[in-house]
Amino acid sequence: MKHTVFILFLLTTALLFAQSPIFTIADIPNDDGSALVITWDCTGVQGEQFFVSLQDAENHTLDITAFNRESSSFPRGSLIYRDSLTAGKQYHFVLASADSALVRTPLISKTGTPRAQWFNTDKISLLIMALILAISIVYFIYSAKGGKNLYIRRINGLEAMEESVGRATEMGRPILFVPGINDLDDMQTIAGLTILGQLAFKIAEHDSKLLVPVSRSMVLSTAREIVKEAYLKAGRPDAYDPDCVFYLTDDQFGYVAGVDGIIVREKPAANFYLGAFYAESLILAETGFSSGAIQTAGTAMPSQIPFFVAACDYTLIGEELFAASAYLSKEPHQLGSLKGQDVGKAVFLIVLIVGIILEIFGVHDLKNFLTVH
Amino acid sequence: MTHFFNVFGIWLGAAFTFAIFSFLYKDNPFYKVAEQIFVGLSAGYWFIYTIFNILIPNLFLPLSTDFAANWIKLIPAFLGVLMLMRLVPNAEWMSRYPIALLIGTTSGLAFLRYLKSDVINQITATMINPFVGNNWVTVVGQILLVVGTITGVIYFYFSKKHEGAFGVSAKIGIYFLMVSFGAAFGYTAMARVSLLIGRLQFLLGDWLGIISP
Amino acid sequence: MKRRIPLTITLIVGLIVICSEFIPHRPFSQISSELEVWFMIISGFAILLGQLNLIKTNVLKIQYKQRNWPYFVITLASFFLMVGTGALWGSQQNAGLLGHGTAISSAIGSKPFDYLFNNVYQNLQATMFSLLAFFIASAAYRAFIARTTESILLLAAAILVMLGNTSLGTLLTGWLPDSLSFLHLPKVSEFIMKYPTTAGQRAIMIGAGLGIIGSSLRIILGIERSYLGGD
Amino acid sequence: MAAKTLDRRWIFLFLFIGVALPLIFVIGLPIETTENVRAVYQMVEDTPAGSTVLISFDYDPASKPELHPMGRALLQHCFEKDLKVIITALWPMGVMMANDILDDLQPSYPNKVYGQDYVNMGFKAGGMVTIQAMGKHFKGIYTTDSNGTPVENIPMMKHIDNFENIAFVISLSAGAPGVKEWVQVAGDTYGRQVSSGVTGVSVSSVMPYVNEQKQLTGLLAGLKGAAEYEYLIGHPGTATSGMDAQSLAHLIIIIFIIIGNITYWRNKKKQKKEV
Repeated sequence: MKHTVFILFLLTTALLFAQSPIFTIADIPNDDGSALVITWDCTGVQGEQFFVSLQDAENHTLDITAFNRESSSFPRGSLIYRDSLTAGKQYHFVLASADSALVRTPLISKTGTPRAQWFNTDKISLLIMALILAISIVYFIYSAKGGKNLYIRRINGLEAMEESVGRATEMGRPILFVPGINDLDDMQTIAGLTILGQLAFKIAEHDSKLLVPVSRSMVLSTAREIVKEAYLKAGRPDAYDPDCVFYLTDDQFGYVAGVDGIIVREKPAANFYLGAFYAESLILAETGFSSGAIQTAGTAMPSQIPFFVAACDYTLIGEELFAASAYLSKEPHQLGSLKGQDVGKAVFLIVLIVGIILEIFGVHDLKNFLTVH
Repeated sequence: MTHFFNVFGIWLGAAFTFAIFSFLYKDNPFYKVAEQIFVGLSAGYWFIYTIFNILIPNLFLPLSTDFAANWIKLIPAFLGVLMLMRLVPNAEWMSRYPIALLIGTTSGLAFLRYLKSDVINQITATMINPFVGNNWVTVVGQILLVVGTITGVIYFYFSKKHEGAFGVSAKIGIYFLMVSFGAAFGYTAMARVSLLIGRLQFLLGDWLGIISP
Repeated sequence: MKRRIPLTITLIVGLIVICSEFIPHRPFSQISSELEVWFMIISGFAILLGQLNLIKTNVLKIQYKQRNWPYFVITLASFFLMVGTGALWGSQQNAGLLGHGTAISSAIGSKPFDYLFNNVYQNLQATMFSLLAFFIASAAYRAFIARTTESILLLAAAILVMLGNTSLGTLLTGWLPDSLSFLHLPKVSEFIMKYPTTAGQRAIMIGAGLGIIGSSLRIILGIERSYLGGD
Repeated sequence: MAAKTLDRRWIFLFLFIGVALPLIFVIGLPIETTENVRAVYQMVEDTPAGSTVLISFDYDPASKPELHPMGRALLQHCFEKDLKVIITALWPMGVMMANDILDDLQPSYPNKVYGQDYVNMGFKAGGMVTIQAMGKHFKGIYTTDSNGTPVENIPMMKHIDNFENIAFVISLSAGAPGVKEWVQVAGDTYGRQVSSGVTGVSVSSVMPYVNEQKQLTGLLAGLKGAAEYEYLIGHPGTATSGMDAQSLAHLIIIIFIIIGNITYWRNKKKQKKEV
């Protein structure tokens, strides 16, 4: 008798638990409201197979997932559902079990509404860092424009620019400028072209010949305009030859083959490689060396700097490429921006050192806060 | 027939391989011909590639199959045509609109992408406790990593004279840069020699059949 | 007018892209992905512009019988050969104006465009690339001279890594006992790559990253406008 | 300068011979594995059988000597561990590279069925943008495989919606777009485990991603990485045989560096004496 009561008790509790699986629908935070996360826990629930389905207003159901006792998502599991959901609309979901004959019994139903958020809170550290940088750069640009004098340290290789131009003029040989092989949408190309403007100005003054082979059409037209403007500024618009800037091909090595040909045939006295470079860096620099040119290179591509360092006379390393045009032009907006970047660097260094000290003491909050996904 | 063209293709490849290698001795007509063929073929390749892989699937197909849903793609198409205005002497300025759009998009992307991956993530990756490690080699390495990163960044400081303690840090920074350049150079030697190995495997294997590829 | 509108476009587009990083809500999420497709289409046209420029400059060179002009005839001929085969019979799974050219491709084993690509273009490209093996050797010979502390560090790191990356390192130091295993050349090379090199690369990445961030910010705000050229 | 007196064409000649000879007469020098390669190997080993993984072929024939043996070894390893492989390419020629390896491996793995155990989804332009789109809705960007078969008809693609259904991503990368884009989007944005095989040249710029944050899980670096992986899975291939030539070429370069230094210092002494 005692036994029967106990067994009955067990059965009822099992049934009670069996009838209450856990089923939740939640919005995914920090998204555009196109997804919901569905989680379930069917521990102790009876049934051969389980279905999660979406139910519309006419009670039609659409199965989203099915699992059984062999599935990895049994008894607990979750999935992100994102098939053309509309933000703000309410959706009904049903968790059902099925017996061996696949007759379904709805266990529980829930509703969920995907919502779009106006701010992605995961990215707050990114926003803070972006603001610090943007504000310091803009602040120093305006203070430089307002007449504040900003110091900039010497950058090796830039003094030699004037000398190279002079040497080319004396020897009666041209000057080669290669703006890299990336398009205008790479900031390095733009930095290279800004320097080209200042170089072309000096060349126009000295009346030497400039050669600019390019591998992108947008770079072609921009380089042409920049060189033209430099000749105009130098008061030598008549000496400007639009064909000194010319297109070879978009192809990396096709372009290199072409530039190599120019180097060995025209024998430029000075070569400038300023922009974004890949594997071609060394082919250009070595061919240029064998033709006896003074070579100045600059790129922010970490993988190519070593080859320029090894094969060229002067190399602008990484950020120096961006600093170079500020150094040469002394234009307030460029100097100001450089100063702003330096402030950013100082802030980041302090944050880094604080972070390392915190890590040493086992506090991981700063690191976790800054980690952006 | 197919066999003939197979063999012919390999001979063509070998001939052009030698034409380019001849440049190592000195510039010569064989290299010049190979160079011009290379420039011409590659420009042609990118022309066909652009049409088949960029313009047809992204522009012409969407417009021709479902115009109502994709009419907005007429705007980039129009901007693309403005781009070609570069070729017309007095209408060159029109290409500034598409260029502005391209530059605006990449500037926005670059601003965030570099801040995230090349600045913040590199900083958090350096936030380590250098004194924790399995052995002393790791600890020494981690100290070098932290010191090298900090002094290296100091080297790139432009608005202050490199003198005093600051100058010493910048000097240590440039030492780290030099080690990294040397190591990268040494590593790349391996990559470049691999390319030569690949070429010789073609010449010795596919062409001469001395080694089995 | 010729500059203000482009500058405004850059500003608006740049801000939208930045905002869409932080604002997942519509319309930002949609606008930025649409912009990415536009980007692809416009850059497609830019590539075509490059080819048209190539034809133009080469035709001019031939017309004015510039030095070496017969070589430029070869350039144009190979350009039109590649474009012609690609346009007529297509490439890989893309059909050309004359369809897939099954007859001609069964004769030569592949489509004429792909045949040229595989046998000529690819070999030229790979050989051009392999010239680097020779140049890296001569650059190393010339540049790696122990003159200053900097050049000694450069030289030492390069040689240690070169030794460690091949079987040579294993041969030279493989016999060392386990207690000295940190002196195994492959381990030394891994150590150099993992710590000091990573430090140097990180410093460059952080610096260059800031340079790029500064430039893009100036461009978005219309302060840097050299890319638009003159007036 | 003294170092310049030697005609560099001698270096070229020695190097050429030094690479060619060991290819013809194989020496068989030993190979030692490194931590980063073992990390990639372990990642594949630890992935449960039946999981779906993604390998992206982001290179073209120019980088074939280094990345091809990696692709081959990784596919062999995945097949042996019964992983389902989705192949993609951010470079147009990547599709061909993958097919080349698959055709080669087919006879050794006759029970692997296309569409069930592996699939080649082909090339998509756009780099980072494409990966971003994959993370949102995989089938939205890949409507067909590289043969034009609609994705609905490919059995192994049924349950693939986004990166959540993929165990790890490996990019065989020769530059941009490549490993950097995968790390930034699939790794940093979608939190997927990303690993990579890269050419020797990009090692130093990719290495910072192998960090505490595990932006990259291990790294196969250049031909040596490929040879080590071939060794770990026990299938020696072209990377292993190339390593002999590699070693000899390095030795030649080092000898020339030593010659360069000796001549430099000797001339310097001479100059001092003359002064």
